[in-house]
Amino acid sequence: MSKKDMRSISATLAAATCTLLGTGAPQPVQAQEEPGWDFNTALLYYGEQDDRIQDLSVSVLTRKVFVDDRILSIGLTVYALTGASPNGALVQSVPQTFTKPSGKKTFTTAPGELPLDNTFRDSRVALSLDWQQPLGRLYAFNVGASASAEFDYLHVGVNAKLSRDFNNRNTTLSGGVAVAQDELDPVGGVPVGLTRMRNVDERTGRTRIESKDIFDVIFGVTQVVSKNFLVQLNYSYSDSSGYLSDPYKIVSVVDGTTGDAVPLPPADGPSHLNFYEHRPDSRVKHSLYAQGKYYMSGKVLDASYRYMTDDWEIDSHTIDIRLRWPVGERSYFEPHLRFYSQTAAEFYHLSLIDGDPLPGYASADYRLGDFDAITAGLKFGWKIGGSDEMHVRLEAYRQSGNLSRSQLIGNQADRDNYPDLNAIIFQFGYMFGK
Amino acid sequence: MRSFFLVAVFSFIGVLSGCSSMGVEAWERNVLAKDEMQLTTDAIEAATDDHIYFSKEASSGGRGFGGGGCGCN
Amino acid sequence: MRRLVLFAAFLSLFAPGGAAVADPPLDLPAYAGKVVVVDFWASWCVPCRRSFPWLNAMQAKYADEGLIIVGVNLDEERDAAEEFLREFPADFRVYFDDSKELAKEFGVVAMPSSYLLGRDGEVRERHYGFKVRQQAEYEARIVEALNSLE
Amino acid sequence: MNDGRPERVIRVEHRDGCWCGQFFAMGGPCEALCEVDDPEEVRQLTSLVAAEAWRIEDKFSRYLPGNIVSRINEAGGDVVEVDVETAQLIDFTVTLNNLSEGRFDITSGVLRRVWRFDGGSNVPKQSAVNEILRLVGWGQVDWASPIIRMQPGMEIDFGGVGKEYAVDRAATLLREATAGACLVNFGGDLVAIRKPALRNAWNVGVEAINSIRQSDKLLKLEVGALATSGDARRFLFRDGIRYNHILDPLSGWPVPDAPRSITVAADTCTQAGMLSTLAMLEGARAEAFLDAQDVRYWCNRGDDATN
Repeated sequence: MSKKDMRSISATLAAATCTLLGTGAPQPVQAQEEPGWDFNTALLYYGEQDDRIQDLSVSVLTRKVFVDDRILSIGLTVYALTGASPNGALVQSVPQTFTKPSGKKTFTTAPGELPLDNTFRDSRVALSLDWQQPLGRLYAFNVGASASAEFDYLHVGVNAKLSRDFNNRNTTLSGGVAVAQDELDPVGGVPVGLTRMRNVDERTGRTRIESKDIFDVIFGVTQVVSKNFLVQLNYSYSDSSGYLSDPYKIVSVVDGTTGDAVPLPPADGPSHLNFYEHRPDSRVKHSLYAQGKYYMSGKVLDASYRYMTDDWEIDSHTIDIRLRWPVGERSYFEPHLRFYSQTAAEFYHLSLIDGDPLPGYASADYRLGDFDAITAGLKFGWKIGGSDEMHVRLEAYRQSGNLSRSQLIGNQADRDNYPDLNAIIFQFGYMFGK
Repeated sequence: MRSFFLVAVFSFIGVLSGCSSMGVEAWERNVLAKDEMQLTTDAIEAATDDHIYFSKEASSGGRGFGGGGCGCN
Repeated sequence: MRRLVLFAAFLSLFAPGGAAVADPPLDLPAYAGKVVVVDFWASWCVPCRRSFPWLNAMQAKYADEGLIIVGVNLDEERDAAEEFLREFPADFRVYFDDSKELAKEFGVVAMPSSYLLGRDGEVRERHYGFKVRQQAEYEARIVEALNSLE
Repeated sequence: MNDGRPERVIRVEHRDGCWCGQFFAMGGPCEALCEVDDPEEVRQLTSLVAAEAWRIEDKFSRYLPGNIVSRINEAGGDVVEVDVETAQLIDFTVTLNNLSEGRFDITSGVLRRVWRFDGGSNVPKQSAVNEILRLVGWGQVDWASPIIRMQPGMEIDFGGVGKEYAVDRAATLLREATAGACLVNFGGDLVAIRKPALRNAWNVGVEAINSIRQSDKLLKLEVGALATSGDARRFLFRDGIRYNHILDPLSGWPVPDAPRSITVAADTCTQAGMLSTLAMLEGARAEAFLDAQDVRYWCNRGDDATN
């Protein structure tokens, strides 16, 4: 049957039905599908070289659109984490022994190796809820809540955001606030900052639980520039207060001339002198974030830049570029490049010098140092069925620290105290039910 | 390097201040309505990346509100 | 079978979605004395999908009382509009405003934008967007317009 | 007149915020949901619906001796004069026969003598199909309303249209009897009369498996009708081939690549039912056929693996 003949059937049928029933339908049919839930799911592997952190996670984000664009989103992610992380101590030419965070055992790092704390074996569950709805014609509003739990960490937060369209919907201004409270309950308790690493079974100077409060404010402008160009600019302010240190990190204390760690008399505990790190109990961050999306005959360029500065004297720049390149009607490639650069926190010390007066704050955490990072990746996505989509993404991440000679004392210059961090990210995603 | 970024940011603000003369008509939004032209195209990927970099770097957020957690590794 | 073909040829004049035929110009003043809803829409606009079944129902319900609904399409590509019409058939007149002249004349600022013209041809109401939960209110405005004499 | 069939009683219960009258007709449970506060009134409205359903069942069921269908089928080649309603139904099926180029045929019921769709592997021999096919074909029937004459051994069967017709007839009665919003549902073929006031629309579940997920779609039906053709449970399976129960009267064999079921939304239940039946007969082109009809539909192709 040709297409034209097919089309005439419903009209003929309507006429025949009208004759049969002696009447037509008083009203035409009105049936709509109740929108169902749509799902965005992903499996992610993050793995660092040299037996450092390995992280496997599964995420499900489900969304339901209710009548008139009111949207409920629920997200759940489960992480499984294993591996080791640098504890902050320096590489030495002799074996180094450390007390484990539990305070019940010690472990020893071989000469020439970066001391790693390998007690990480953690799982994390994160849950988020978000409700979004238009208010009248020009306003939109959303409220959300988030919570995550690890065996030694609990986070709860709420947020709200309001936006308004101006200028024939070409400009959108938005503002939001978020508050969160985090609670730490580390293995073996929370150490007091800048005190000597304890011996096994030594219980003094520890509290059990610490917490921090985070308050965020964000203002944003989104502007439609042209039919295929959209930009967004956000300013955000973040204020954290409370316990901001990492209870598992330490700083080596070294000889002012040789730069070698100061040995301690034999005991069931650390072989060298180390202090628990100590960070200020407040941090105020400001960031500016700009993002542009540009459409050019099917391809979409997504570029963003973020500048962050804080009162710990960390400044950072992030550039993120993605180019979505369609291949045929139903698939696309998306190369991704990200560049990151940060300066060190004012209290970042590779080591502390024995005999010098103690600074107010100190941390040797590599994440507070001066480093650059680059991510390069490729994503391939393809449509299945009507609007379902699958994608795979493979990325490589490299972090390289910048230590100047002037920061190194004596023998420190001969050792790699800030080795590169190399990681790969693999993600498989499946979106369905849209 | 930094001065370059600052110039970029300020020129961006300059562009935005000309907002009222920019934009498109209501019927010219077919491209802007596409999924791939939304500011966040894949919410899970965005959240995942935010969490990875939050755990490995000293900066976080900027795009919106982050997820939190200790990121202690 | 010939009977069917003849019948089909006759009916195709009334078949919905027969947009391939040259589009006659839209002459709004010619509808003087009627209540006209001019509804601007585009295929990529999500609330437009919701509005079509309702517009169909309104056209069927109030046609006898003098309601004319004109769906003015503002797509850049006719194919996209026709695909939309296959999925959401319109039981009212669809006009393709290729030059966007009509949209500019009405000052369309949102999608969809709907204008209710009274029997005197004047714009009585403007609605931007389409909310399922405000259907009753939209309908009440149409009824008011139908009941008003001038 | 209770000859082993379910008792003809009406039950009224309160369900999902409105009163629902239930009864049994046409081989399945039927119901009328009414947005009327008074259960007694709902009982009366349901009686109206049920009476019409039972009347049509008695008149057009091919199992009942003495009714018009039996008289036609047992005429043995003689002429039978039919009443106006039967004549209109026959005329209607003739239109469908034309529209489907012979594939919708009320004389095709005899094919069931060789095809038994019980999920087993009883695929008949071609010779048996050929034998029975001699008794199929509207072209062999002399029909000049209101006179009908068939070859001996041929049978007509209104099973393909009777239920949808009954739903529409009942809906017409109900629409006149009450100003409230009602939904008439005969085993999934249904008509919504007016938009409910308490909620935005009637919630109707549709079995739809278009993608790899198996889930029921929930539809919001304000007014109008839905009808479903096909039944995922009725099939034969042999030598790796699944035979669905939609038979093509031209070949005597099941239509290849037909969906398991199709639900169509239309202004009347009869239109919806006929469009879904005609689409089934299109087999692999069912969706293309429905796309060309400008109707909303939900096609269940399921998973064609064994069971």
